[in-house]
Amino acid sequence: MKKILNRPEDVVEEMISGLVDAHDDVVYRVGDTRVVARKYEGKGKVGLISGGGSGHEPSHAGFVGKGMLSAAVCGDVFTSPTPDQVYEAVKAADKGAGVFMVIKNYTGDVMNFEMAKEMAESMDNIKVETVITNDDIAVENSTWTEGRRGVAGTVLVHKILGALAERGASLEEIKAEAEVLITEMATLGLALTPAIVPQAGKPGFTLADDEIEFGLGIHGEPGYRKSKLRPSAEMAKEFYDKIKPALNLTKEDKVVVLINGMGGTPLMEQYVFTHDVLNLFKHDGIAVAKKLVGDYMTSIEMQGISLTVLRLKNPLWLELLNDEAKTIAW
Amino acid sequence: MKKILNRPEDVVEEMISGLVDAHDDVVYRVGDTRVVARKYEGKGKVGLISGGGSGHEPSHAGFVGKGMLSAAVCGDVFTSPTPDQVYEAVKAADKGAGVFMVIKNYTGDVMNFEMAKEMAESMDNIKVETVITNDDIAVENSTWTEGRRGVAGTVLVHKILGALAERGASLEEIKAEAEVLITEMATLGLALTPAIVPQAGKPGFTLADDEIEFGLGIHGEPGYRKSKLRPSAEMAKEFYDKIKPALNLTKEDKVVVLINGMGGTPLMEQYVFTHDVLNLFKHDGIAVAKKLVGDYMTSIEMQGISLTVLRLKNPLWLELLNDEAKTIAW
Amino acid sequence: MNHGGIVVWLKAWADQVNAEKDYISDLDNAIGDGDHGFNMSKGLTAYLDARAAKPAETISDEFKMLGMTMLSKVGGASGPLYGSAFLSMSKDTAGKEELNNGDIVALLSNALEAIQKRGKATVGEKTMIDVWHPAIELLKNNELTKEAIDGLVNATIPMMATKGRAAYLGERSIGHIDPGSYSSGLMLKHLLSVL
Amino acid sequence: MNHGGIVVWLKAWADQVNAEKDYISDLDNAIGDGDHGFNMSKGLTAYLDARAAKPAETISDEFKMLGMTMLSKVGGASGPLYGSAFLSMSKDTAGKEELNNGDIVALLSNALEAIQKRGKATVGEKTMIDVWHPAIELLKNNELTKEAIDGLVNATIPMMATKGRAAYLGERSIGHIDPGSYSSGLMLKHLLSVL
Ligand SMILES: Nc1ncnc2c1ncn2[C@@H]1O[C@H](COP(=O)(O)OP(=O)(O)O)[C@@H](O)[C@H]1O
Ligand SMILES: Nc1ncnc2c1ncn2[C@@H]1O[C@H](COP(=O)(O)OP(=O)(O)O)[C@@H](O)[C@H]1O
Ligand SMILES: [Mg+2]
Ligand SMILES: [Mg+2]
Ligand SMILES: [Mg+2]
Ligand SMILES: [Mg+2]
Repeated sequence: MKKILNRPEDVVEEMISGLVDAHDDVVYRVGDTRVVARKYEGKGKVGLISGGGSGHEPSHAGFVGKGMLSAAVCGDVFTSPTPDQVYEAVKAADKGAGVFMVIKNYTGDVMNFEMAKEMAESMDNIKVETVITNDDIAVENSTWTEGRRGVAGTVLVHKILGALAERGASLEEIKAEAEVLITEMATLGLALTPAIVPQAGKPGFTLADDEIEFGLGIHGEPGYRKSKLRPSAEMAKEFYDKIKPALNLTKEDKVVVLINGMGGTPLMEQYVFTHDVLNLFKHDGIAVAKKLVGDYMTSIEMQGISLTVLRLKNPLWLELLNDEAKTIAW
Repeated sequence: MKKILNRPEDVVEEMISGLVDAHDDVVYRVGDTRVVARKYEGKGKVGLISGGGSGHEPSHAGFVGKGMLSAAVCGDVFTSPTPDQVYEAVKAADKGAGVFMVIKNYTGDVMNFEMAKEMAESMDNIKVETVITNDDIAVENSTWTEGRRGVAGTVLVHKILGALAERGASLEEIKAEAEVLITEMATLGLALTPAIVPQAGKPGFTLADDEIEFGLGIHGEPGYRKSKLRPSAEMAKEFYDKIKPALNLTKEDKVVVLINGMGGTPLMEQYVFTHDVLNLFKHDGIAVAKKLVGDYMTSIEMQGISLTVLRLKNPLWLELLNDEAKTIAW
Repeated sequence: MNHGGIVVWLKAWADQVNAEKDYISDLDNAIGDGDHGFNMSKGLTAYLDARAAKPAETISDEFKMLGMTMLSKVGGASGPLYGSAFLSMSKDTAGKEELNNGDIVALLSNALEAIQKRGKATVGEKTMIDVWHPAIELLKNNELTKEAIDGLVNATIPMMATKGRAAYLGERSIGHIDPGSYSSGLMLKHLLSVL
Repeated sequence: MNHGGIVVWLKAWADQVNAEKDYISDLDNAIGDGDHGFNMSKGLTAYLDARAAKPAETISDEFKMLGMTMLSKVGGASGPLYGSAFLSMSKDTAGKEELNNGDIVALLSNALEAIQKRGKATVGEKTMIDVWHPAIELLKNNELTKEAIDGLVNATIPMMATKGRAAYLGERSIGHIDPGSYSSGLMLKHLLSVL
């Protein structure tokens, strides 16, 4: 393991310190918790919180700020945060209109966030609603009762719901919008190299020098297929051909495309892939109303990329995506 | 070589396409050149251009836009662009008040940009001024007559001079500010892993599993010392202890700190390093007025990091850094 | 069994998880994210530290200390599951100084219910429940042995996961021990030792 | 030498650079950024393509085509340097159909001056100038041989670079052939073949 760090067990603590100190105009740390909250108060507005294991930077703390998340909870690397930490985030985020939780669909995240919800409701009378994102279509299968994983599309959910909250929507309105939103997006990712959890010190899986994994999750969970490395255009086509039917995309649709680097992927490769992806939409005459390229939801130093498509069922979503946000990384 | 790309010889073309298509609200491509220019016109204002070899993304095209660069020229990977391309950028950037070139101190860049300057001056009567950035103190030595290399600090020069141009400064005013600015900054970088130029297909140098290179340039040029991998705090201290005397920093100074990932460095590690760097300033009581963390001037997929310090000799620089910019990556 | 017995049980379990944490994480590597050993070790070490700093006075407090520690230090899936289990045991033992075998069976049954309420998994989904559920049945009939527990843990090998992170592997989850079942197996074996 | 001889010279040089592009890049890897072979090959291949598409009519046009191609296709340090050199040769040969040895010496001297004007390096800084300069002196005295050229190229090995990218290595630049000197050596050897 070759990393810039001190003791592996301190990595999350030190990372939070570095982030909060570097961006003290936007965020602060709640007491001695692992909760990063925004300085902008948003009085009377619904608070939006998210979080999960660390290692997905800039998610989630990088998206805390006016117009996006009110607070983010940073678990240990790739380990969902504990209920007491999430509970602290709920309390920090509540400005009188309740708190909305964006949870990625992982057993641990769901359980820990739900326990925190129960705590906040019973102990503090804070109204809490949730949405569970599940945009990763790699593992969809009706017999797998966990459903799909929540991955990069979650960032779009943060932005859209964050802007909605900032515009003054109620908890119920946000909940209603969220439930539609998550059905209109699909993501697929691939990895060229694994991620190394600092405390583990070795990669969670291995890939041969010419091998990639299609459909990989953001914690190194296996995907749907190993394959030889193929040209960018072919990999883009493989994803496009799965996402298009999954969202029933037609010429009438407008979409948002998010091309997401997994942490170790140079922008050079991300833009080559972007070029290939946009060509496919152009070819089919599907309008891409907004494109985002960069590291949004990473897997530490993994080299890989994911493609998220959001069908703009509601034109308001595009407006909300374009609303101003004052965060570290949006 | 494991990369997301099609034919290695097409990588720059496709990358530019991807970038321009993804961000067509901010930039456009000048004809069939490799010049990325901003859509914002800035009529009557000095045009600021920069560029160099590709592989440093988001530099330089990512910093094109209102309040920063007017245009960027993308050479082949790690190869400075040709004079005719730079000349196209000058023409695109000239809006009546002349063009200012920010050149990183490499023989090739200096020669090609200067030839373009001569072309624009003689053929189009465009007034052109230049500054040659040389912030990398790793290779300073009076007998090495090339002087120092221009590295990540160049991005601060882009931002400060871009904001100055946007505020309406003349070519001469920008030149005068630029010449002071470049003397007030210092950068040191280190690498854990090498970069791979797509067309070369193999790394330009190798490092053992536990080895790092201190003082490395942004093209994989060797630095001042190989060493065993050390804790982040010690590496931060090594850089700090060289930069502080180089800039004669004292308690009276205010500085800007730029912590720059080299392309393959996860944000997790960048923030751990940030934590260590900021502790050193805190310890010495030197005020850090602004901190930037992220991938600004990369070396393709290199894992590594650099530290740039700008001494705020002129308080205006901080204002200019904080002026609004509408670019892809600032 | 009195408070002292409970402490012996839980400490022995903690020690063994600490000793085997790499192995347990490797089990999780095969079908999950490779952290189950570290997660459990972090929680159980924190429990040992907490009780070293200030020992619990009663059986109920002992379980509460462990449950709260698992809940607040572990995270992931196993934190809230084990946390809920031991908090349930704490509730069940309020005021008790001595537990007989019937008490233990009831205790475990309620803890299992708490796990299922939280995790919504049932038997056959390749989770810790596949050890807890049949083990409790065997214990009821006085048939629970260490070999039987090993058998239950190994019986998760041919299962396909439909709950937890391993479910994302689908058929690729077949052929591996479920790590949570393994850590639960260790717990039950050390319980047997003190019964 | 007439236009035909010039073409034989330049094409032979281009072919050999193409054949040795990996080796030349490896030389640059040791003390630069590993692209000199690719850079030169890219420029010279573009020149071959350009002249295949539309041959130049005169010696001066031949040099101009090569010079402009190097300038507009190569980039880096070598592009403007070789570009300036051949554009200087184009200027010097305007209207000429035949070059004698004295012409060639004058031509090369002026080209060297153009390189120095652009790159501001002098003898002893471990650049292509360390081949160009002494080679021209030898040619003046009719003493230039292929062995002599190899000698000049190898003489860059013990030098410490103070210009170009290799200068950033300081003392670590000692012990390696300068890649630009090597490509210039190839050019001069093929010139010798047609003289
Ligand atoms: N829904 C569930 N019900 C019961 N046990 C579960 C459930 N989901 C996961 N588990 C157990 O948790 C174990 C994994 O725990 P751990 O690795 O610590 O958490 P994570 O999966 O969040 O990394 C699995 O081996 C399984 O036995
Ligand atoms: N200032 C200079 N004057 C003369 N030749 C130079 C100068 N700088 C570099 N060179 C030559 O250019 C060669 C490197 O060319 P190349 O690798 O193509 O460019 P770059 O260094 O930009 O990658 C060196 O080996 C050296 O011979
Ligand atoms: Mg986990
Ligand atoms: Mg080069
Ligand atoms: Mg796990
Ligand atoms: Mg070179």
